Amino acid sequence: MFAVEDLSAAYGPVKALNGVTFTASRGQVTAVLGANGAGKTTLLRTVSGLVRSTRGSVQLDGKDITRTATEKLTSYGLAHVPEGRGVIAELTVVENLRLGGLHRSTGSEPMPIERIFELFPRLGERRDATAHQLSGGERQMLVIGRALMARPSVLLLDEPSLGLAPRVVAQIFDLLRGLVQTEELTVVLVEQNARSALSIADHGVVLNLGKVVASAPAAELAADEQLRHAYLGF
Amino acid sequence: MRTTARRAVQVVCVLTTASLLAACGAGKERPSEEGTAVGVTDTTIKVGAHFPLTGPAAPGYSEIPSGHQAFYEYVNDAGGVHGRKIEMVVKDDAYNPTNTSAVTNDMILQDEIFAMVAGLGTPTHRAVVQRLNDDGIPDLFVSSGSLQWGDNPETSPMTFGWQPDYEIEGKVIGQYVAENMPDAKVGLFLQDDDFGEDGEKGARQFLDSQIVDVQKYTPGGSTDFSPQMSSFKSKGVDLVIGFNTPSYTALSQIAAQGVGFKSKWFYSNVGSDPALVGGLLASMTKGKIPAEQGVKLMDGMMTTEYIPGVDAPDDEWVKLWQKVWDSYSKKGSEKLTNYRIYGMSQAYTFVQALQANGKDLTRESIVETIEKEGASFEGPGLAPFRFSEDSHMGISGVSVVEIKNGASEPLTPVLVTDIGDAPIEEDDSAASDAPPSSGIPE
Amino acid sequence: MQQFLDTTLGGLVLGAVYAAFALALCLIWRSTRIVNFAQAAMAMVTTYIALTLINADVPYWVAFVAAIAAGFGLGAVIERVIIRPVEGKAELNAVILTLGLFMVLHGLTAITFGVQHRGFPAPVSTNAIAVGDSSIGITPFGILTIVVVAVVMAGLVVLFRFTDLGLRMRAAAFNGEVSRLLGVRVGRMLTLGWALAAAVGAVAGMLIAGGDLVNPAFMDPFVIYGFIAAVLGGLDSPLGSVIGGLILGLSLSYVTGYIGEHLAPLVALGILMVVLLVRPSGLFAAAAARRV
Amino acid sequence: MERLRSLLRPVTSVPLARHLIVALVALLVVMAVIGMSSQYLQTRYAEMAYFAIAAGGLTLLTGLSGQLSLGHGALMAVGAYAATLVLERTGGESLADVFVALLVAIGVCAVVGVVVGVPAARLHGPYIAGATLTLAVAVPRLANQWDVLGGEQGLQVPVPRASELPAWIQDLIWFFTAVEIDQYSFLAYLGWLLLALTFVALANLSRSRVGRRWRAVRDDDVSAELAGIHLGRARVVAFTVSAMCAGLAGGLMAMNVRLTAPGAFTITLSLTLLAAVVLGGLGSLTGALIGAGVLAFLPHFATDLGESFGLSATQAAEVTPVVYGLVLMLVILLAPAGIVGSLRPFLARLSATSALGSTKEKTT
Repeated sequence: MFAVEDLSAAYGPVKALNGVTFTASRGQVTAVLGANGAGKTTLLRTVSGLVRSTRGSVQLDGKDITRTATEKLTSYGLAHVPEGRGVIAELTVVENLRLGGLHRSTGSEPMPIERIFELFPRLGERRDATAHQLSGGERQMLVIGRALMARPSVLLLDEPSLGLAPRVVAQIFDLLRGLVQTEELTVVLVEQNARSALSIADHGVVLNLGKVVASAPAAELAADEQLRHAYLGF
Repeated sequence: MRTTARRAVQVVCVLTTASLLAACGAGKERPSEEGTAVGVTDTTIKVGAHFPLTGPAAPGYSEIPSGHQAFYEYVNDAGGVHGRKIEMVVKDDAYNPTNTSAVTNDMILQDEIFAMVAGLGTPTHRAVVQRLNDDGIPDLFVSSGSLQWGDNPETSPMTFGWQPDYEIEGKVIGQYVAENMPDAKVGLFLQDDDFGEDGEKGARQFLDSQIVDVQKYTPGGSTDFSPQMSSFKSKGVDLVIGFNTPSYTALSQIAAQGVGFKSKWFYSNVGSDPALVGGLLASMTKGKIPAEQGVKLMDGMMTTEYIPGVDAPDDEWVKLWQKVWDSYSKKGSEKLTNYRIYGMSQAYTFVQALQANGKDLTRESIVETIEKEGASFEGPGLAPFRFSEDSHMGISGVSVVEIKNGASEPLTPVLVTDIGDAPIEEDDSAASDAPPSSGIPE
Repeated sequence: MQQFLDTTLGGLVLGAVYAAFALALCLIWRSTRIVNFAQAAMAMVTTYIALTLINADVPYWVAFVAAIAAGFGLGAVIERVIIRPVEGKAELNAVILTLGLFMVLHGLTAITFGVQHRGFPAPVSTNAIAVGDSSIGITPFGILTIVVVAVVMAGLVVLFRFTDLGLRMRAAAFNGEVSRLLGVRVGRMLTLGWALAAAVGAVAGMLIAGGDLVNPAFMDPFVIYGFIAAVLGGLDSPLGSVIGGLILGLSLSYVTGYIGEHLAPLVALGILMVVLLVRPSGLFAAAAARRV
Repeated sequence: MERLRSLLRPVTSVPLARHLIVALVALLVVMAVIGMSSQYLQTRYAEMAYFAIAAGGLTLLTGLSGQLSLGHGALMAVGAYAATLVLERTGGESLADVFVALLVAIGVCAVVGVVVGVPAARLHGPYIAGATLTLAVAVPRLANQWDVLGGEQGLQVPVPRASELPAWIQDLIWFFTAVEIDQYSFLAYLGWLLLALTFVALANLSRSRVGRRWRAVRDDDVSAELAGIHLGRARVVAFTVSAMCAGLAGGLMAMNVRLTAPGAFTITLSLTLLAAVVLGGLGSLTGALIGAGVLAFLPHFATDLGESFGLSATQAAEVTPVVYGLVLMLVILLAPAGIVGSLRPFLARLSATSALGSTKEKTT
């Protein structure tokens, strides 16, 4: 179980997060939705310690990881896939994946790279290409695959659909859905593309100006027309 | 307006602070030019000199001032010259002419020296000759053999040379080589300034047709002379004549070995001290060869000599220097070297000039004294000085020697000559001068 | 012909040293996007440490290792204490900072060890190798120089290509934030990068000093020549640095041998400007064009 | 007082007039100070003047247009050689010879400034640093290439004898300072006069449209380009102006040192100039003046200090570069705005609380 409680953060005088609370359950996809600037990315960055929290806590399976150094989070089983397809462009596909497996959650077995290539056959075909040669969709596969190499229990995904063709988005979301079941993952999916996100999510959290304005099962949110118009843009 | 005012205040503050700071550290009133000579009191004479205490020319040369200072202390303890004690200011110029200009400025304006004595180096001293002569400051016994100190007393009336100039040294070397090694293919290794130029001028009088290659170096520049030695090698040079400072003797030897260039070597007196060069060579070669073995690397090299050195411990002059050094060296552990002997020999000449000048000492009188009496000064030099109203050139001759086991063995008697096409003649007369028993010139 | 051969061999040895030095600059550039103008002074300091040991009768190779260790420590300390605050800040700051460091190290060495020229021994002969009656313009020490640089180069290739540590270091250099998210201790990797670079610089210093005179300014030409060699190779590429070093070494050796030593810096400047203006990403850069 | 101010306002509101007033006042003070100083101090003041001119040009370049130059030592060398060659040919006896020589030095450096500035405008950060550093090493070596430049031992510089100056100048100086002008004071007066003129010109330039463009380029080159500023041209002009200052400084340096030789123009000279402008605060002319003062007077104190700590003379001489290096490092680490920049808020607070603060002028 992954829980965020009363989490707040600020950039200088500007409050970016203001008392955000939600929980994400194991084996489920929790979508964090909201307009541009609502604080979605800041939420993930604060959880990872890239942005310092001013208040509140983050718990992973009952352990407080609020002030844990960013570098140590992978050993707790937390994987953060950053926005903008954070591949390391100068490294090859295999090197990116190897890097992902270097710092695993404590006590876990190394993940064979071949397992990732089974999940993403496309990556297997391009294993020796440097990452900057990959297409957008391939990069997204690579960062997810790289995160999986650390055998995480919680996967934080930041805007995986950004800039991808709808067909590719659907493909990636399908894969994600499958992974949640086979790997017993807790997924926190930050998305601006609310419609696609809700289509695979179990639960949804809507942020506006750094505050939670709604938290409900995905189907419920998708059905709330007013909410959709006000915050989700569809 | 307020900005203007503030700006003005800022600027004025900066200036005032600067001048105040400067005043407390360096503030001395300008010297009174009238009456007694600057730098001379009834009990003291203050002289100054620039030496390369650091930089590529420092090995060896930096020891010269300690020779001066030891001899002056010896003289001072015996009551000084006409009741005046000699004080010497030594400033480092790192063999960089621009620094020479700066430190000379300091010595003239801040230390207020009476005279420059033994300022070292051709390119360095050249930078301040004009200045010293313009200001009427005696510039005595320059530690360099360039012609310019003495060949034109009209433009530089205050400047005097001391050691044999490079042109006569080049002539003697040239004649020796032409007579004894007429088939040698000669390469010249020259410092790229008047030092190398004067030496080349002398050598070419006899060797013009034998010289097949000329290579130059810049002091303070690269220390790798492989390209120069490669050039000698490819041109078939089998005798190198070097007008260079001691470090460059060592570096040229290393580079020659590095490119497999084998040759006879003939270094000008300036760059040939076996003890120093041998020590440098030993420290640069494989492992830890003791300095004595480094000295062996110098065996068979030829050079010239114009004052007795440490390899002649029985010479009366060297005995005197040893006695002075043993009692007056600042650090007892340091040995007497040829460079210290050089310094003491120069100091001897300066004391001689002061003695001859008499009690009434002015900047003009010392110059006059040396012009009138300098040619008859008896000292350690193997040949007499050429000082007169028409020439301020120093010692007039050298002998050619070969280095064996760190000592020099004469190959010729003392050969005396002058610049231009003056003939080269044997003259051992000055070589038999002996020091007075007090060790202080009368 | 003989002279050409000798000059070429001399150029290769010189180039090997430039290559080692450029490699050090490249390592630092890769890890922190800083050109370390103090690299030469750092190498000079470690060489003096080795000289002090050698003069105290410590065997040459022990002193050699000590110089490398000293370089490693010096690099790490400098990164941690001095460079860390300007990482990722305006480029000008790092440039000025490393230039200041250059002057400080220079002066402190001069004060501590003195400014006089001192002979520095070579571990093997510096006499030309004889072939029959004649000899060729390379010495055992020259060959040793080339071998040592090749070993260092190979070691770095192995480290970066085939080890996890090397992978971490590269990742940290290319993208610090992503690397942190993947569990890489980026700060440590940057420190390690500087330490390794300074160790490589220390090796270069020992190779330059061998069989020569040293003084606190003896590495000064490398401030510019090392930089030019690294830029020739593209700053980012270790292999490029080595090739850049060799090209520069050969060029300067020919210039010195056939025209005159004083023109060497001018030719170097010409090479640098041509590369920067015509092929800004260096002769061998694989990555996209860089902004110069 | 208030009336006086309002009377003066038409004058002081014009930047040029304002700068001229400051310069004139400062110059009078300086003349008095120089006149009362010993010959030794006069040589220090002369040195401070040419360092300040070079530092002024450099601070303008780095502070206003954001380009770094470690090659100003080389540009000073160009100016020094140009001036020396002219003085050698004209004999350098008269005041006119001196000014011709300095004008030629400035002109030659302007040309060199363009030649260097054009490629430099395309470089940034470490690349321009490395390239200009190479320039600093390479240019002085040209002296070894052409015999006319005198090789390693350099060229002697003839300078006018004070007694050959026009009578009215001798009278004027005597009238102001009650001391006869001599060689040393002449060079100090000349240096400070030219320094005042240079700073007025630079201050004016930086307040002008040209200066605003440079700042725009420094702060954000992309926006500046979008706003229609020709980036390359702005940078080249800045570099050229800066080079002209270095040329003038080099010419003055030649006359003061009385020798122009490559050994004077070391990497250390270029780094020293950088230290001066960084210490004073990039972009600040007052800062450049302070930095130049440090350059002219610090070596003496640092060496004395070193000797009082038991260092030998040669070791003590190394204290100065250590101080310069520390200055560079500490300023970057602790006070990136330099002395003047760091004091500015303090000064502003002082003046805000002062009762005189009736008009508030915008200082940029």
